[in-house]
Amino acid sequence: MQINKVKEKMTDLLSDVFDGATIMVGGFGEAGSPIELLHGLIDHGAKNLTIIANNAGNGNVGLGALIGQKQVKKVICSFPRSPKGITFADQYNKGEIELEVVPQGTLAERIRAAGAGIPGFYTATAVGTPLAEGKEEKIFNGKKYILEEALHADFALIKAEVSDRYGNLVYNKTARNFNPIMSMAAKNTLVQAKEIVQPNFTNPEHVITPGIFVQKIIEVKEPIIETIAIEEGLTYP
Amino acid sequence: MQINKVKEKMTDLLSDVFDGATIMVGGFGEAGSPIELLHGLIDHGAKNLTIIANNAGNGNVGLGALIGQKQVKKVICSFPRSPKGITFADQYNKGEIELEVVPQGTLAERIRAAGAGIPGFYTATAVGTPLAEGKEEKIFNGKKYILEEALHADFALIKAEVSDRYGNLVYNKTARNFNPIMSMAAKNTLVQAKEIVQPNFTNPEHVITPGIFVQKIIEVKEPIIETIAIEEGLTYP
Amino acid sequence: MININSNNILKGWDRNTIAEKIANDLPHGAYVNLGIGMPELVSQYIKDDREIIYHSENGLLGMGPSPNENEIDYDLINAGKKPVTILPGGSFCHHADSFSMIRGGHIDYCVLGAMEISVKGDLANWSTGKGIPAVGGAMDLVAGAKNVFVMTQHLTKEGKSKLVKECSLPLTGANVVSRVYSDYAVMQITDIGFKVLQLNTNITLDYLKSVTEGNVYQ
Amino acid sequence: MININSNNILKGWDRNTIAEKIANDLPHGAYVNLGIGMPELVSQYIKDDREIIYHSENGLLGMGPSPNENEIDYDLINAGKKPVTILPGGSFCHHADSFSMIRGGHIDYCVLGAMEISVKGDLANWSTGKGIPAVGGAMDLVAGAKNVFVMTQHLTKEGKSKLVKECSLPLTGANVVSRVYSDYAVMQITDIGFKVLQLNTNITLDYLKSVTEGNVYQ
Repeated sequence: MQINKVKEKMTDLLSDVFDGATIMVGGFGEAGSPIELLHGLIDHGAKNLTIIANNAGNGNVGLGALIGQKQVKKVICSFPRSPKGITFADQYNKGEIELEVVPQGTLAERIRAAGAGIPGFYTATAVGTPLAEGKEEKIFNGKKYILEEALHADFALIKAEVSDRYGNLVYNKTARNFNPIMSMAAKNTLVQAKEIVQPNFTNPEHVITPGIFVQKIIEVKEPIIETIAIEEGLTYP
Repeated sequence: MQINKVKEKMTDLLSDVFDGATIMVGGFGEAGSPIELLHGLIDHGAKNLTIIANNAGNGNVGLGALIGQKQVKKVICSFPRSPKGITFADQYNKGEIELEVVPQGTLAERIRAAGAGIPGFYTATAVGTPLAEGKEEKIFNGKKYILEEALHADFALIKAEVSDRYGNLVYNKTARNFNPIMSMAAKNTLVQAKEIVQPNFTNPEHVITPGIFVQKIIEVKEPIIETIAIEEGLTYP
Repeated sequence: MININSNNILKGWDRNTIAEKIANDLPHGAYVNLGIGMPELVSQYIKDDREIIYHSENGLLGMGPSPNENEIDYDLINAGKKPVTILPGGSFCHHADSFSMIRGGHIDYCVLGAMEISVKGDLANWSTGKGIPAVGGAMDLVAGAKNVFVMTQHLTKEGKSKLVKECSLPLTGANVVSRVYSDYAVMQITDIGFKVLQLNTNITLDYLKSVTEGNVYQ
Repeated sequence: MININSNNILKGWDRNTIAEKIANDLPHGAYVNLGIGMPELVSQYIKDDREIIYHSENGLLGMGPSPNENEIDYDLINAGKKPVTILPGGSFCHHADSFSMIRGGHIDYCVLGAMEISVKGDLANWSTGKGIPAVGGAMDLVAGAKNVFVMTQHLTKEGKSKLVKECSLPLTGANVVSRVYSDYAVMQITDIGFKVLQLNTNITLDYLKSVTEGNVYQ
């Protein structure tokens, strides 16, 4: 029997998602953002989600649309402002959605730490700023650092360029961003890939996310391009 | 003017090395071990070195030979035993060389932490064992972890397959091992590459060590293969 | 301390049989790290009804069998520094990433040898307390892998039991072992002792108890 | 608080001149992160006697200029989420690796805008205290880069000095700024105040002192 993590149906890919789940969403801006998986999550209908991502959505597609459907109770991110980030801003201004702002590098490292089995680490980032309030401090070589804890998730939604049936992933250019570390940090990593290839075609030197970090994969040959979708006024559902 | 980190002479590559320096040596066993740079270091003659590596040399080539020349006062590693690791064993048994044994994953993570600006992190590895003695403990979610600190170095000696003039590196198979993280952790990363190519030939998706972590490079077209060298009785100098 | 007269040591399963038992307990799709030495035998007994992915801590996922003499690549070695191969779907990574797989709980099973295993699941397998200390990746594996299987002879050649109340040798990890596969029995470590899952037909429970410190139960 | 009547605000260097001054102070071979907005101008003034490598914190090293309209790739963007290009010798990496370059002190210079800079080198540039809080990578950059250069107007349009004794806005970092490039002067932050390295010829030291809180000296 052969390992095969590829699913044909979006409903199979997302079948384990539950209300109240913590979900990491890959991407930085539109690059590497798993729009089709997010739309699948709208169809799925899970509620009270905590989203960990760099941003909080743009327009009414992808994460912006998921928030628009009121499925999200909290966003943990570094930069929740986008030119057309209307759905988050709306709910935030009405006090309907929680926000935890984390410096981008600390966000990345907290995610990586979860994947690497590191429960906490020290960083100089944010020392002396409001984002360090309430955090444990420690001096190393005469310099002050704060303790940051690992950020785990139940699910990670990942967009890749190519996958094989093991879930070995490569990304396209800066669409790599948070995807590899989120793949490590979630209990269940769910991937949309533009192309699924035979394992013989994955060069072992070029794999960015090894299959060990991936649970399920679906092929999405022509994913939506956010900029164009927003220009064209696309909304989901 | 163009950035060009390539040196023609080994003496130029190693010119900054000083007595008492802390030097990381890439490689796991013979794979990725920078034998020619280590031989250059023997010619250079720096003394009282602290070596950070996975092993402590095998036979009388590379790190084994450097130790044989009594240039090393201390080794920080995970596994200082090798089938023909005579030079270290000799000096260790006579009390002439210091040893700090670190679990291999903790060693890797301490090196990566230095490169990533993380002064300390917590790990469950070694909790309850003699290697945790004297280390600070902390409980996260009811489980005990110990604090491990970053391991920095003055120099890293790295073996790569291919480099360009910026120091963008790729490695061959399991010769990757400690090389990428040591490149990050040292103030001066000195590289031997089998081939130096034009930057146009480095695929930006496939670079493993970006040039930002590399200071000097030398081409060593046909590096010594340790197993064969030891079989043939090679010793250096 | 239990010390059996070596004339009274009963014969149990041979190492291939133990390896086969472990192989049958590794589920389809598992990511597995096999320790150097005896545990390496396990891969030979994986049945066709499952695919197992082998991890070698020196940055190799999808490790294959040893190469032919003429296919040796000294840059493609395993954690024991022996030449190996890589299978389709395999990948290379650096040491920090490789140990992230271990420490982060992504390795489903590791199989290791032992010098001593305590009834609490403590393991000693890295140091006799003599010679040059060398730990390698053993402490990371036992702390990080989801399931730690120990493959061992129940008694040393001198008749000393390896299954003890308290380890006398330096620990590799405390409370880390899930299951022990010895030549006499397969035993799960539980809060109340060694629970016998399978007993060698040559061995009675009374004999097993006589060669095992701590609570043994079925 | 210094608040100049806007009729009395003197004209200083334009933003291109400030950008050129910064460009001239970046040495050959430097790894540089340019903040979104005004700092992006700096790359246009790098002379041929040096090669500078640009880092964008979303995993791009060796960033090149904007693409032509027909060459836009929405998967190749900068930290400001605008399409860019990659130069030969560039590389991609994931976010944890990219911020390792920053936090680990591998970025030689970062150039950022400011709302307030204190005489101690504190910087406030991420929050007015109003609206949706959004920090991005600013705190990581100021904490990690070897040299933090601030590029700013000396006075706000309303005539309020941005160079203050104590920042009133939420800090981005404490004691992090190396040097301030304003339209009036180039100033190094030292233990005893703003040390003037270069003064705009339209500006007297007395005027500079009148529009700057904290010790200003030459």
